[in-house]
Amino acid sequence: MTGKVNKREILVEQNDEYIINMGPQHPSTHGVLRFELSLKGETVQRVVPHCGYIHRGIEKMCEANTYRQIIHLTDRMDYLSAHMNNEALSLCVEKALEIEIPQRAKIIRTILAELSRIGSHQLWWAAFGMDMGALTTFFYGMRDREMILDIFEETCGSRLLHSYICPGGLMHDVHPDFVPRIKEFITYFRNKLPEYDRLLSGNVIFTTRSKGIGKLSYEQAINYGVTGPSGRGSGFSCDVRIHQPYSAYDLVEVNEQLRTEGDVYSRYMLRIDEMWESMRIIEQLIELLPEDGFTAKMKPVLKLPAGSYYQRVETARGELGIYLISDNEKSPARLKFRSPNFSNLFVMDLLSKGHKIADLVAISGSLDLVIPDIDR
Amino acid sequence: MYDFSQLTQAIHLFLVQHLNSSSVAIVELVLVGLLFLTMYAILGLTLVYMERKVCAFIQNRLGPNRVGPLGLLQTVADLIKLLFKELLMVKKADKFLFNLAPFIVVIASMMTIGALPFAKGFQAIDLNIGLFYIISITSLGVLGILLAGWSSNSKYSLLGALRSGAQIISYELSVSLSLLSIIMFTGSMQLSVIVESQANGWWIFKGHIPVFISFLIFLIASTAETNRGPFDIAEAESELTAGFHTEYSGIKFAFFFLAEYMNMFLSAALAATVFLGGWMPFHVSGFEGLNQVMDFIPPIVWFFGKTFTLIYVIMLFKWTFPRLRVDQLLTLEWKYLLPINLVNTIVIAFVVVMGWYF
Amino acid sequence: MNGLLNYLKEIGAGIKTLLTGMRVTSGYFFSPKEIVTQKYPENRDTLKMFDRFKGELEMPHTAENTHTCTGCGICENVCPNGSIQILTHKKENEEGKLVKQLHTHIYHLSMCTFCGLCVKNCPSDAIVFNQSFEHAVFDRQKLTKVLNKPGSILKKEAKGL
Amino acid sequence: MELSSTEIVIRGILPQLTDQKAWISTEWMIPADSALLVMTALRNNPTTQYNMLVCELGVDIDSKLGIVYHLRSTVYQLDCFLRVVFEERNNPTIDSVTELWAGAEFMEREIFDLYGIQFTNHPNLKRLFLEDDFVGFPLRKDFADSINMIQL
Repeated sequence: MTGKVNKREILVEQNDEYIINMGPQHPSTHGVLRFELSLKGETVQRVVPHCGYIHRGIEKMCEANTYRQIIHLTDRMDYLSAHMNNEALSLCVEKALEIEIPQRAKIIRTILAELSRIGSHQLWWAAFGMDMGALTTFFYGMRDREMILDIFEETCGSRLLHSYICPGGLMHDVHPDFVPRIKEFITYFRNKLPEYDRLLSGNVIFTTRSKGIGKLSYEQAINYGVTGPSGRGSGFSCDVRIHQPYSAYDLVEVNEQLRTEGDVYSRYMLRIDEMWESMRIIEQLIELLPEDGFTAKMKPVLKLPAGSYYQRVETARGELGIYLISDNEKSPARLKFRSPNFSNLFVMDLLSKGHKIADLVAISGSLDLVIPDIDR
Repeated sequence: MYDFSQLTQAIHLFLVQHLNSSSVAIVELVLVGLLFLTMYAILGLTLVYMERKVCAFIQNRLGPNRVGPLGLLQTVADLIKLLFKELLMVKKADKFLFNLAPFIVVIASMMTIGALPFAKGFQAIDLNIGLFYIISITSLGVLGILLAGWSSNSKYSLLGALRSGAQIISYELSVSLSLLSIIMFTGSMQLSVIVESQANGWWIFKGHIPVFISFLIFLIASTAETNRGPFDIAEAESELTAGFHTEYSGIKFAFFFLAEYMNMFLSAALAATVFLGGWMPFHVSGFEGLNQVMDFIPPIVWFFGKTFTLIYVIMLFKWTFPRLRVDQLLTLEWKYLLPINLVNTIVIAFVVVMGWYF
Repeated sequence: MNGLLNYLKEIGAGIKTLLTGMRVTSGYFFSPKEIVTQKYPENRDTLKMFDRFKGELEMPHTAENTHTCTGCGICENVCPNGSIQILTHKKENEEGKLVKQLHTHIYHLSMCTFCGLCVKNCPSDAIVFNQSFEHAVFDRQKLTKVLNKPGSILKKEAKGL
Repeated sequence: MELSSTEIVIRGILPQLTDQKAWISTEWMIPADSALLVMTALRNNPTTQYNMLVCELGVDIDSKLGIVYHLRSTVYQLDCFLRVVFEERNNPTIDSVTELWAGAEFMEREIFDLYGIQFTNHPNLKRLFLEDDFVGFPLRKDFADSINMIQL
């Protein structure tokens, strides 16, 4: 056995500090996450995240399932960007099999991904306002998200866990009402989104509570691997849609949203900007939608050639990486999901040191954590 | 026209004829006590229902609509549920204080309601230091909150209680100072005198800008004093789960809940009484026809109309604004409200001395 | 003096943002038309799920009590959670040969994740998702369902008879 | 064939090196004892500057445990995969890369939790998902649990 064993003491609390357990049943941890806080008065000294309360062993389950069956497991990681998760695995399998899918399928995938990005950000906005104590935002966000869910329900048959994108294209073609409904949604939401700003973004209580709180510098964001809107809020250009366009992102103009302040407010505004940007992308894509072909011809049993494959997509929370090792069997030998939330969570300690408990809630809200994605 | 004192006098005379003097006193006390307790309960239930409906309409919802017509009996059903719930006790809690705390809170809010003039003659006791009494009793309520937080032996509760303590100590100042402006105008702390002084116009109109400023400050500070959003840092649902009443259940929780709503009613009623003329109808000197029409509306309607309008505004605060952080809350008080209030007090003293008001 | 002016300006701007927010909320308060709540049990008649809604698995039967399931077992194989069990039995067809046929199609609703693979992969389109969404039952046993109705037979056989 | 800057740096440290070509750019097989050295060089060399650890994952392929490091250089937009394979299964040990990338701390805790790979110099090597008294490492292929694992 090589290596050396060092004795290390980990200081949990100092004399004048006390410990509070925040979670797993706490309203603002958005699920079953537990923070162990060391507090001095109300000032946070240390945050130790404890996860695993909803660990289902998806990676182990994947090793026993076929590639088509895994799709429904990916839904259940980051349930707010289920389409993107499905797409990530499908793209990985398609690249391994060297299959080119029809243009229509690509564009529909991208539209669905952008729609679920808007939906995810709406839900985030709703819950973030709730964390901040503005209780009405929750219902406004949910109300607007309802339209997106209706679009999903009409086309995919389910509202949250779609399992709609599959290796080779889509499960079935979109509903005839798909395009008109999206157009209707975009006109509706273009009117409603400024209301979000009027209600919360401009509010003086909100701005003073969020500006300068939870600063994440550019270097720290890279060092911790914080991606997605949380990373871009610190000026870290990490949008996979720009750097490695997949699906139909190379057909349209995508502007990466970047803000450099790195505080709660910049992460907040960045997500609002992303909603505008996503609507713009959808509008461009609808014009490009060709008539036929939603799936490529696939073998009934998928066997990937032995080797290792990697595919990354941009979900609503950051970069989802799929690392797949195949040994020419029906199911993967190893399937690792590089989930964005996992990396985003562990900057909590860094960001909330020295802030108040109320800020901790705001910071964890601004990182937009989805716990099942951390635990997998 | 609508004078409650006639009614009370009639009852008093009736009792004097039939009973000896000590029995009369006892019967009258029981009657008044029953009347006010019933009113307290009904007001509490109404306010809970109103809040749920107001927030529902703000949030594009319907709100309670299952129990009774328009969900009117929903709060009654909730009350029955709370009455039957188990009273949980934290193992290492300080049992005596833990049980005492909700009663302090609820009694403090109950004691103030007697001093309010609901209509002409409809007032349990017309103290000559009415305003002073109300201010001092409302600040007793925080004692209950502090005890609840301390005795629960829970860190969340303790944090909530400490926050609440800091908050009430600060905002008490603003409340008193803004009420001081009207005391300076009327020269009396007796609530009936303050109401009578507004017979020819409410103070908010008579005292124009300086009184309007104190009215705004009173509204903000009293919202803060009642621990309501956006100043509900003592409960801070998303931070401290439920703050000082985390460990309470059943009817003891209901007491805290009820006291919060009654305090809200009290601050709205006080603002209505002091700034908006209480039960006085809307009078404009010179327009006799209008004044006659206004007089026709009973004073109790005027009083509750004004109070519930203010309650709506306070509810709108809660359902619109994000919660303030602890330090922001204190900044708001010590850096904004208090200096403005002090300057405003001097301005009002000047206005009073020079007679620059209507 | 400048500081005082800024102080007052700050207050003014702050109050303005607060009033903007209050205008939004009170605007909704006074426009009951915007209410999105649906009264669920009352609107059951008008409430219609989308055609593709994945409610629960169903095997459509014709009026003659026939279905198209051949008992091939693809849906059982393809299901990720093992929520479908197919029991077959040997039966003599009109030519006198012993043919494997569907006996019972067991569907565990409690295990189903509604991924839709069974419906997509069924070669004879024997199973579909229906639009029912009221899955609550008092007894867990009731979530295990038999999809083929008693006495039902394969459509092809029915033609032959 | 022109060598990439990554290759130059790696070959500078390990001249005898096999690389496993796959569909993803290049996956380098690195011996466990020089992994930290290689990664320090990759991170600090001005021509590569791999400043981000995208992912660190354990693998159990062909009954051999291993770790795959996915590095990224945000300066040059380069991606690089390094694979370390352990010969022994009982107590595989490797140096922690927490000093290089702060994000590695929890990824290594996850690997320790699910694969039982030890990391030296790790600041807080504890189980991340499972409780501390859990026996076994679930993502290893030979992990067996007759109660909770259902073979379909």
